[in-house]
Amino acid sequence: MTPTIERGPEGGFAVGPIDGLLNLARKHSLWYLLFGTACCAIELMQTGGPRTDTDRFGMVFRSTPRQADVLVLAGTISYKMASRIRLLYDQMAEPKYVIAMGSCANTGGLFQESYAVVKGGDLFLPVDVYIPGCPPRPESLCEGLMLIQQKIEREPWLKKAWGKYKSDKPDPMPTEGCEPLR
Amino acid sequence: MTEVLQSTPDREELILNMGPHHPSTHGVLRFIVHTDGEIMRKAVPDVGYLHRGLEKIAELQTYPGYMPFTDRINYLEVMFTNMAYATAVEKLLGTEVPPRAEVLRVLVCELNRIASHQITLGCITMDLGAFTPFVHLLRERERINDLMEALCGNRLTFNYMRIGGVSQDVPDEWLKQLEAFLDHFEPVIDEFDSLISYNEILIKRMGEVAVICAEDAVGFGLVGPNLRASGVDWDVRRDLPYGAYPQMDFQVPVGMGEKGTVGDCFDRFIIRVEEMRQSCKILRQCLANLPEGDIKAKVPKMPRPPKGEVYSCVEGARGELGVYLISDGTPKPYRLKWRTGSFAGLSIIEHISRGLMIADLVAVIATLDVIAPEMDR
Amino acid sequence: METLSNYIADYLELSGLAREILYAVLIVAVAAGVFMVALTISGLLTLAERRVAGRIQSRVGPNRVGPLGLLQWLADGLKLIMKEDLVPAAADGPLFRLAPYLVIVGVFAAFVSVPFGQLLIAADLNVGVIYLLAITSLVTVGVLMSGWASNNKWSLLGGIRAAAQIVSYEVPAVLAVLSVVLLSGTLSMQGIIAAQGGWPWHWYLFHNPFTFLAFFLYFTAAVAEGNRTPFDLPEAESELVSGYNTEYSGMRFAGFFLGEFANIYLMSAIATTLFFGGWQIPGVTPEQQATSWGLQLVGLLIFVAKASIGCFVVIWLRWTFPRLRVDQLMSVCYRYLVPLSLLCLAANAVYMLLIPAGSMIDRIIHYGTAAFGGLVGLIFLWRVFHHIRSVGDRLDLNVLARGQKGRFDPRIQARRYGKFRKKRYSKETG
Amino acid sequence: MTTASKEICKKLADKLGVVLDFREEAGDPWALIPAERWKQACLTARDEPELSFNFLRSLCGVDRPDDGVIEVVAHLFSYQHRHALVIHTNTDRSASRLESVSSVWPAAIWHERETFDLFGVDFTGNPDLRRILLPEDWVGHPLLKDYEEPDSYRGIPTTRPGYEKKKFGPQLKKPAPKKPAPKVEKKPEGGEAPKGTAGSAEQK
Repeated sequence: MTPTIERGPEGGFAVGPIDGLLNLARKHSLWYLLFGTACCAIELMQTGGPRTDTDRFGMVFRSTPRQADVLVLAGTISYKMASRIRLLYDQMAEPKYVIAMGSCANTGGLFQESYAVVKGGDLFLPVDVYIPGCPPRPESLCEGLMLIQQKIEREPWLKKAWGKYKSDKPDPMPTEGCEPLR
Repeated sequence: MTEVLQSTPDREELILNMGPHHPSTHGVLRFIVHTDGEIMRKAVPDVGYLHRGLEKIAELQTYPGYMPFTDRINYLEVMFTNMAYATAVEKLLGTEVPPRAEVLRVLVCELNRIASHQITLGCITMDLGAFTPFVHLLRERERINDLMEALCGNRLTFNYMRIGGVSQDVPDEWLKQLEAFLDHFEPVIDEFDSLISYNEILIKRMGEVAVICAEDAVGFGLVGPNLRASGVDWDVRRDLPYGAYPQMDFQVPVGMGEKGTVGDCFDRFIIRVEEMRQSCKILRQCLANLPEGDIKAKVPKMPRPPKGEVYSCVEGARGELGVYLISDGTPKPYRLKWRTGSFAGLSIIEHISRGLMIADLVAVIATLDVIAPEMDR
Repeated sequence: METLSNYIADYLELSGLAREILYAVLIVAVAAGVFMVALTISGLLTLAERRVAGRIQSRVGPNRVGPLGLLQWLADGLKLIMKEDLVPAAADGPLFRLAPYLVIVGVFAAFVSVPFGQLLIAADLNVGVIYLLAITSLVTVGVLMSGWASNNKWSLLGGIRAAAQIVSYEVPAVLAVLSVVLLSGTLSMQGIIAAQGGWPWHWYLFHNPFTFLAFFLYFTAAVAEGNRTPFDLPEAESELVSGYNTEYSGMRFAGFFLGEFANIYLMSAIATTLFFGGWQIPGVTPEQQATSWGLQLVGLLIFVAKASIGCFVVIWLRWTFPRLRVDQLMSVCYRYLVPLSLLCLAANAVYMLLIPAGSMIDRIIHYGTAAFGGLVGLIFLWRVFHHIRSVGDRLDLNVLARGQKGRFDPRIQARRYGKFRKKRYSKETG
Repeated sequence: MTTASKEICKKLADKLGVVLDFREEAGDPWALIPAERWKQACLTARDEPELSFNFLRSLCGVDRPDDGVIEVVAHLFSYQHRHALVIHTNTDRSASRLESVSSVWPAAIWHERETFDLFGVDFTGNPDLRRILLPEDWVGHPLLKDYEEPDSYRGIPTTRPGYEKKKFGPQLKKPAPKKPAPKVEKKPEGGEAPKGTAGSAEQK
């Protein structure tokens, strides 16, 4: 595995190789948050389980958002839960990524007619990767995580870090997020 | 920091917010824990973080059209929710289910029960700090997932049953695979026992902890393994037989207070281990006498049950799983209500939590086997 | 160190000031060296933990970064450095920032007097044992501080649990160590090793039944001090989210993480020194070893191997046992470990008083204990291999779908694990 | 089943001293209890040795806008006698109020809370009557047939952009008597963690 050397407008000669090395490290250490809301949570567990062992790629779960890099929106999100998820996201340290796992987190899925379900995680979070399926197989989730890895590989990290931390996705709730919780 | 201490009305009481994102709350479930140091004054559950309005959705769907939604009532015991709903509609319609379909239903239900208990037992051990048994059970669960996937094309939300029968017939090859799985899995239960069930620390953590007496269990409407752990010998499969269960021969494990008092956490734990064995037994019987014939009764495409109401229950992995269905003669249900084990199971926590420690609360939640979608629907 | 400095200074014919500067530079260099060694060891241990856990759980574990995943810890470290440096708004800033350093300093400074080899020790202090016990207590302060400063109730609970636990378990650990100190008559780590021999029956572990017991007391207490399962209450994942380090992210979290793993190695190293004869090579006297570079290297390898086995056992325990409850934890300490360790200390003193060293009775007890310990070890190993054989290698590779059987035989397994089922069924019928 | 239910009903009616409206349609038969005798009927059903319904299977509401009532339905079961009973009662739709049976079966506390949450039935005497499934600041009771979904909740749109919004509820046959806007009572000790418990990770 050789570091990807990018000579893009952001990278340039000096930062390119270092960026490549740093990104190589970052992409192999994606820690995801141990958090699932519904059906997909079971598949999330199975993904960490023996057959689709995500630990091979250096992906382990952490139980606190402070130490997690990836937030996997696993399952249906109700309005009551949405503000909490937003809070979890805000508590994560940059750089952070969001995977919408399953139809419910993508668009609300089966629950279009429901009065209590958020119609898609991207209505309140900047989502990086969408995984279809109801629920997606562990292999799909693995692929989703690998897409995040590919995304990390392409990031001009040093330049961005010197500036400020910001996801390249527009944040649907750019202000303080949801209303403060009681 | 002082702010935290001052925030509590009673200066000797610490109010902890546990969840909805907490590693031991299994999905989205929240407790407001009033503690005095490590010892709890009370724990007040706060549910609804996965409320999806499935009962309202039922009023907008036709009878067969609601079947996929029943999968999401409880993603760990999909077959049971399917079956509860299907039997409710069949009762209203007065449909006779063919015998092969009945046995197939029992077969997939018991397989699903094993899968569900695997997650439960794994979560119990994980919450008590032992991570490995959980992963071992996940590994075994993958095999059931394989079988289910071969049968109905999905690993988790099977949508296998139909009103009047089941959707797919099983090939012989699948039955052989199931037998191979049973040969494999029955020793694994023993292995699980020797690995963790009788581990001294686990017994110390669960024996004599959070004892629920039979009276409380009945009063709070606990069902299934939780009720049986309290010493009430009641199983819907045996006592209000439905489907093909009258033909089956199985034992109903009841809490014996093996390592403490009847109704403690250990009883709730070990009963589930026993139930997996009994499920294997039922599965073998299903394999031995699977009748030939149709798998689906003749049911109109758009059934219009007569005006009336019905309550139908099955014994799910978390106990009595009931559907209360009101029909007004149209193709859509007028009202549908799910009666689930977790909802009742959780309501007892506030009652029994006083005097437990925070670590015990984790054991209680895990052994009561509450699961968010079933409570919130 | 001073001799080395003097030697170089004499060789270069340096003046007074230059000597002092050289000495300071050497000290910094050695400190940096010790730090790097400790860092590498703890990094590799994180990897080892994940690999071992993977195998225990029929998984593979990290294997993508570098050969066999050997560079995984570097990737994790680099990533953690690059994470945003978060300090919660409500946290007590200075304390919050300071806490991880105390943990790191407390653990890593202890590596100064770990005798990796006969000559390979940064500082052979004449109070080595006391120094080790004292400096590692900084960890308690760090952990408690982190729990307090995070302004999070879970962290606070974790910090308080940690403080109570570490302080309590310090008592049996110290008493168990004192038994050895009593026997060897020195507090220096090298001195304790030199008082033992290369062969197992020369180790303090098998010196008499009470040291044998003392080792287990020390090891249990050390596992508890290192916050490892079954005593990992301060960071009990399912109870306290992540315990005292809940609010920590990025590099500060890495500090706690590395500190924890360095602590594992440290306690294994101390156990090796005190009970397992350290770097002593069987059949080679320390005088012979001092003359040869090759033997020094062998000694180093022996020490590292012994300590690694200890680390493996700790990791093994972690992935096997459930966790104790707080009150049970305390009762284990004060009801059993403390009285037993006091007994050990007293019995060792009486032993030294009554039985003259080198006498026939002394030797009989030596060899008897060694034989007994060896037997226990063999039975244990036999049981372990028995279980491994009966379960087989069960990496889940979708065996069922391929229509193959796994390598294990269900019949053998049923025979071996059937006793629980039999017990239960007999109870039901009877 | 039917005859058994009828006999049980008769026994219950005898004890209560009222004539119960017993209905048999397709499926399970049920008995209609006058709302003012609701708690008494439940107590009798539990305590009478011949009935001894010790298990409250479920308690739920059914909205009947055409009749202007919200029905409350309880499913009872007895482990001793292995018999079941379904009892209904009607409450006025515009001001639905019913005596709580939480002192009869503790399980009823949560079932009543759920019915209050989804239907707005006010159970007097329930020790902990507040919303259970929906957030505290939710407006309306969604399982009522005339519930209408708002356009957004806390800044999150309730329809996905580009999708057509689906209206709720089956068409009402005739305009139902409008239920007054519910007033969610804020309990001072709502069990909510007070402010300033800030920490992290939802562990706040």
